[in-house]
Amino acid sequence: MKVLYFAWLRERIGASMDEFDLPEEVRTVGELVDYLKTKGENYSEAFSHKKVIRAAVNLEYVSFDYKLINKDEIAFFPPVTGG
Amino acid sequence: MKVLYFAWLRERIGASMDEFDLPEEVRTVGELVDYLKTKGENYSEAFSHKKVIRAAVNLEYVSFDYKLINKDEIAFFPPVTGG
Amino acid sequence: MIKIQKEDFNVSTELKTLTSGNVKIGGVASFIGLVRDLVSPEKNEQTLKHMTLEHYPKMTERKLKQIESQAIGRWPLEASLIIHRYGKLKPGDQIVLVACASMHRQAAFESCSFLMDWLKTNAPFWKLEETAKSKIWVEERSDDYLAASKWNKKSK
Amino acid sequence: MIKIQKEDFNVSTELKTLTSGNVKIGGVASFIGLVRDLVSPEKNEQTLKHMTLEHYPKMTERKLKQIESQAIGRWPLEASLIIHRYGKLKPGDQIVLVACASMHRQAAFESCSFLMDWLKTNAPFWKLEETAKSKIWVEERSDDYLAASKWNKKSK
Repeated sequence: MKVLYFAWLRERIGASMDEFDLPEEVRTVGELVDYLKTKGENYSEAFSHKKVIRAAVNLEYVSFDYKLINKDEIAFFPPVTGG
Repeated sequence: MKVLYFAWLRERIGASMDEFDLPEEVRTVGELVDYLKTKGENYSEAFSHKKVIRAAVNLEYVSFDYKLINKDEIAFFPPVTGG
Repeated sequence: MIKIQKEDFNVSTELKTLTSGNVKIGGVASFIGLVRDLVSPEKNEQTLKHMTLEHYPKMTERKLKQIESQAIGRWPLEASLIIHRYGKLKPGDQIVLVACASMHRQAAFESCSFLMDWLKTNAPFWKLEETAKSKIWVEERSDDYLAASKWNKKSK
Repeated sequence: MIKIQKEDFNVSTELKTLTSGNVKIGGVASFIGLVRDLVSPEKNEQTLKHMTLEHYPKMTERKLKQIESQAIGRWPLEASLIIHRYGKLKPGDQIVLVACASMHRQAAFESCSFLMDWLKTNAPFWKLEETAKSKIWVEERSDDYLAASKWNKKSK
């Protein structure tokens, strides 16, 4: 799976993308966040306030209980500010 | 006083303006219309449907009971279609 | 700013002039009215050759200034512009440009829509539509009066 | 039509292209979003040096196409256009252009306002504002969510 980061999430993590196989214990977007937080201090800090983080899977917004499969592209970002 | 005509009123009357002294029997815009209708067939035809005629005195819309004085500029026209 | 003119206008140029030097402006809502090619488009009747806009120059200027002041009093605008053309126009030609610049987009949209509704019902212009067969003075539309009246209710 | 681009745009050229050849169009409502010079303008805090717009390219294109289709389904539009820039912008620069052309001006205004409200809350862009002292990621505004939510109510 591909995991993309945008805006201050990207800055805090220090990378715009990770690519890895879906870990067995991860079923949902929320569980993916918990998994990512174990990857290092940069991740745990970036994801420390779950409430202000939005997610998209395969280019559509999803909630944290969305079920993932290995070929998904997941993106994490702060609330959008377009226009 | 100056009396101006616009759009199809101007066309039917065959003039864009009349200038004359306020006749003694004319006190209001409505009475001016009645007076103008006596000036000829072109006028009586142009003003035959009072309801579709709008008036302005000194560049402001007025109703037919508006009181006139000799130095007024009166304009008659169909409903406006700007924009 | 009010401009009543025979000449066409360039929207970019006009909007740039309107907003230049004021970087408090977050957005500009605008409306461009164009000459349609159909007389009574709902009925698909006839193709327009051209349209002639007649107006009452002194009154047009006075009324447009009044309504612009009213919009400025009612919404927090940084800048506003009304350009209205008169004379002979072809299908597709620009007739009118209304632009409202504000820090807030809602104010820009509302005031622009307000000014357009007002122009339709209160600006002393008259449109003569010419087709191959006929010359017709455009009649008032009850929809326009309905649209204009909603702003009175809101202002109470 | 959707354009997501780094380059600036010329409003006249874009609107002419949008409406050319379709003389059924009676009017075009448009909105231009500009970069303001103040970070947190309500508090008059600091002067902006520049703003960087980051986005999620594939998703931006997909979402903008979706919302444009939704507007076309909801209002009788003859043509529509969304241009959204990304990259580094200065105060006064154009960020976004939304234009909606219709026979009916109310449809043009409403759909344009709808698209802007939607862009503010749903287009995957993020704004980094840089002043002499700081870099700040612009936060969501509750007003924008309120504005966007009113279109859901209306659609029922």
